[in-house]
Amino acid sequence: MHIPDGFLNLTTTVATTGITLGALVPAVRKVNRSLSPKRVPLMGLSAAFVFTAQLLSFPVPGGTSVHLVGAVLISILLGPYTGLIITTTALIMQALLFQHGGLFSLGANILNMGVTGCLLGYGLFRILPGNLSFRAAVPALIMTVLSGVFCALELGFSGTTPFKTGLPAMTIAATITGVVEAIATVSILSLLGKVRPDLLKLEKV
Amino acid sequence: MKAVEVSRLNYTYPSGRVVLSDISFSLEENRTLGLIGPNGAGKTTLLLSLCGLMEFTGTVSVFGEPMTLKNARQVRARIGFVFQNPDDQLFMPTVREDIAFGLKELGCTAEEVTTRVRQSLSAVGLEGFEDRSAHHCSFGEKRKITLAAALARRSDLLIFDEPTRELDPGGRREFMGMMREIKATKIIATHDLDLVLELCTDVLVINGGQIIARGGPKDLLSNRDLMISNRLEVPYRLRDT
Amino acid sequence: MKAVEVSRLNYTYPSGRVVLSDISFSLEENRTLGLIGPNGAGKTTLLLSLCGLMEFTGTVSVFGEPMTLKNARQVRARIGFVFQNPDDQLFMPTVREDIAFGLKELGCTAEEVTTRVRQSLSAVGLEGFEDRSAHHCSFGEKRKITLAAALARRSDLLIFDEPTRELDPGGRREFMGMMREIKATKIIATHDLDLVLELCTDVLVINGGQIIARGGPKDLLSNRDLMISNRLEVPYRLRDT
Amino acid sequence: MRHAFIDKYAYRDSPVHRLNPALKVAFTLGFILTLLILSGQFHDQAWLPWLYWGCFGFLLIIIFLSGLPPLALTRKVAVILPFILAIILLNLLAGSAPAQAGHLIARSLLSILALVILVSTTRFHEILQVLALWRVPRVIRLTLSFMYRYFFLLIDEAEKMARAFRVRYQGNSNWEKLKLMSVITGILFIRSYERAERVYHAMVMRGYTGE
Repeated sequence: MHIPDGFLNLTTTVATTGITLGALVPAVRKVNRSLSPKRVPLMGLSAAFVFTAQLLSFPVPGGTSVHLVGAVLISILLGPYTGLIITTTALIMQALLFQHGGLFSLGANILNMGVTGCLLGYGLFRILPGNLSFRAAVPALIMTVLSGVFCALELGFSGTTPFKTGLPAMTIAATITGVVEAIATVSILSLLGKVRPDLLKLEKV
Repeated sequence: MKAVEVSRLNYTYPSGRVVLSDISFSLEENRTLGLIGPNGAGKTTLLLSLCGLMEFTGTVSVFGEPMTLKNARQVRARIGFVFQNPDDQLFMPTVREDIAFGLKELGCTAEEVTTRVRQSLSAVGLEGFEDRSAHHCSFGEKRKITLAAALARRSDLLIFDEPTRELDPGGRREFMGMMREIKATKIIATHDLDLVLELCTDVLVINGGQIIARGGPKDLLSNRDLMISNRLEVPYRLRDT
Repeated sequence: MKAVEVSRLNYTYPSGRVVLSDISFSLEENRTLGLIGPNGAGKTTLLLSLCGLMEFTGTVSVFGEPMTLKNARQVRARIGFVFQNPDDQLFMPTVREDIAFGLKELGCTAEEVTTRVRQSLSAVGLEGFEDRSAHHCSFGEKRKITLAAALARRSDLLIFDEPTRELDPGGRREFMGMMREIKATKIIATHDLDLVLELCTDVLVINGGQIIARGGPKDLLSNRDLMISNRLEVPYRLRDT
Repeated sequence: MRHAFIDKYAYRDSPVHRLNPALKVAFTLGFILTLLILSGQFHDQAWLPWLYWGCFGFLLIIIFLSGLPPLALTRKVAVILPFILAIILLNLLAGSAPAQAGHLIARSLLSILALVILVSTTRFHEILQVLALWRVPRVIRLTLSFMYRYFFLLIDEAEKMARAFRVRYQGNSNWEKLKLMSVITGILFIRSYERAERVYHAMVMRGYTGE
């Protein structure tokens, strides 16, 4: 979920923004250092892709629908630091064009969806054994659940929601989303493997 | 019975721009209607509305069945749609899956699906393409696969949106031959006025979301003023030089 | 001086598929060359190779300058390219930035950039479009903006890939008029054989990556066997009926 | 084209639209930050509600000056209502009456209204210029710029594929639909990649070297 402005208190805002900047600054450096000319339009189009994917409704078997985050997917395709920058820009665009999330809550939202999915998620992807599907599904599920937990903690510390109900409610909601995220991530990667296997071997930064 | 009956159809974009206003027409069974007009006239929106894919106001009936939110699915079961860009409708990993897509829901058994896939591929001259991936086919092949997919549904109404657009002249000629062979009611939106002249029995000129003229292809396409004022032109073979 | 000179040009996909094989031709300054042939013949690859965008073998010279890895940039500075899909080349947030992109590198001052943007927009009839965003423009407008962008570079060689593809007949006619006005050497890859007849001074038929025929438009396009065997057709106005 | 309405208000003209974009962005940031600090520090002060009403009145004046349609703005602000409802519900469930619910609602509604006014009176490329002025890294600005230019097209592409699938799929299985949405998303990535290659060619033709 995208936290809007006004839901977090000053302390939480400062703390989450600090952590996010701490991850974002080295990511920008790493990407800049290996930025080939060809990579610039690719990053832009991939960001447009992630943003569009976040706007599509994915049905939940049994009813209702959810939206993807795509952070784990794009990190597996293009690398964790590129993934983090793409997720960051997608979240900025969400806030500006659709008011999903706010300006001062960007730090928290990037932390919840980007830093978890791209950095932690990609790290998990790298160390997991097994085939591509398994290694993609597990981080996609866990990181989405984690983003719900982070969100509940941030709102809890801000005094906006009580831990007692907020934490379980958001964890359950995030688990449902996470299952869909995992299924979608695996299906997308397997489609790419069948149709354009070369796209699974792009340079990862 | 009328194949298509449209009455007072209106559609407005979420932005407030009026795309179709007060469209009424009908089409007899087994006729071929050419839909012509400039870019942005509303042709594609009209085609999509006929399938209940746009939230229009007014009434649309297909083979006597009024299109409502509730029965849109049943009505669509009788329609085959060949979209402008083959890539928009061929997204499965193999050609077989692309053509078989949705057939089970039409009530086909697994066996019948296989038969229909084979038959429709052979009807478009692509025998043995089942296991290929459409992503790796040439443009002309993709175009034919979309036709095969529509044929496999044995639809009574076939809708084509710019079917000959990116084809080379030879491929276009071939595809027009295949379209001519199909026994069904057809609606074709196109800028290809020669195609209209060769395949259509009826023509509708639309511009700015309104019907400007309706008539036989020769009458309308040879009307220089009508063509020019709607950003069209008289095909060479109708010009007296 | 020759505007373009190509000798023994070969290009093979990384997959091993041969796309262009042993292409040699030359084009005098201020001529207009039509490049025709079936889908997949290698037209687009040939155009990209002329600009050094493909890793070909053989030699390509543009205005006497051989295209090498080292001087590709200088050579490209004299070429304007109008791509098949306008959205691919209008990548900046506003029309002004799109047209101005790369002009500074050609040695234009900020003032001259502004003047060129204004002039080239007015040359295509789109005065005052500077601050629009391409996603607010119609297809026909985008097509004209890509032409304005090429004009602003004052290129000596203009390359068009399927320039009239998605235009309606009126927009096509208008765009052809604009293309005719431009004083430069032009190369046009297209399926639109009427356009070739009207605009081109020379024609190259390619198929399967090879040059099949070269000559004047009337001679080649009226040659029925040549046309049919290359998936093309004789335009109506050249047929004796 | 169909989705171009998303940012259409920014392309209107008014005194507010003509204001320096850097000023507008800075003001919006300052406005939201001030609310955040004041409503946290002084939530037990009696004058705070008056401050909220004052801010609201001020924003109303800006809306009036900018000529933006109030209904459309309300619709955009309403995006936040489900979140507020969820928060209240979670508090009620926990048995803790939302002590500061009033502050939360006022603060978040005013913040989102300020943001909506900013993006409805400032064009995206102006915001990018502000980001450049404030030395936001180039790679982020470039990515934003391409994203803004191309996501309208990508939504259209996704919508076209979704339509083609609805025409042919008469079934009702959410599982099938989920699989198909995934396939559509995968194809969307392939297309984005292929477009990136073509865009790169177009950039190179105009002298782009990566500098």
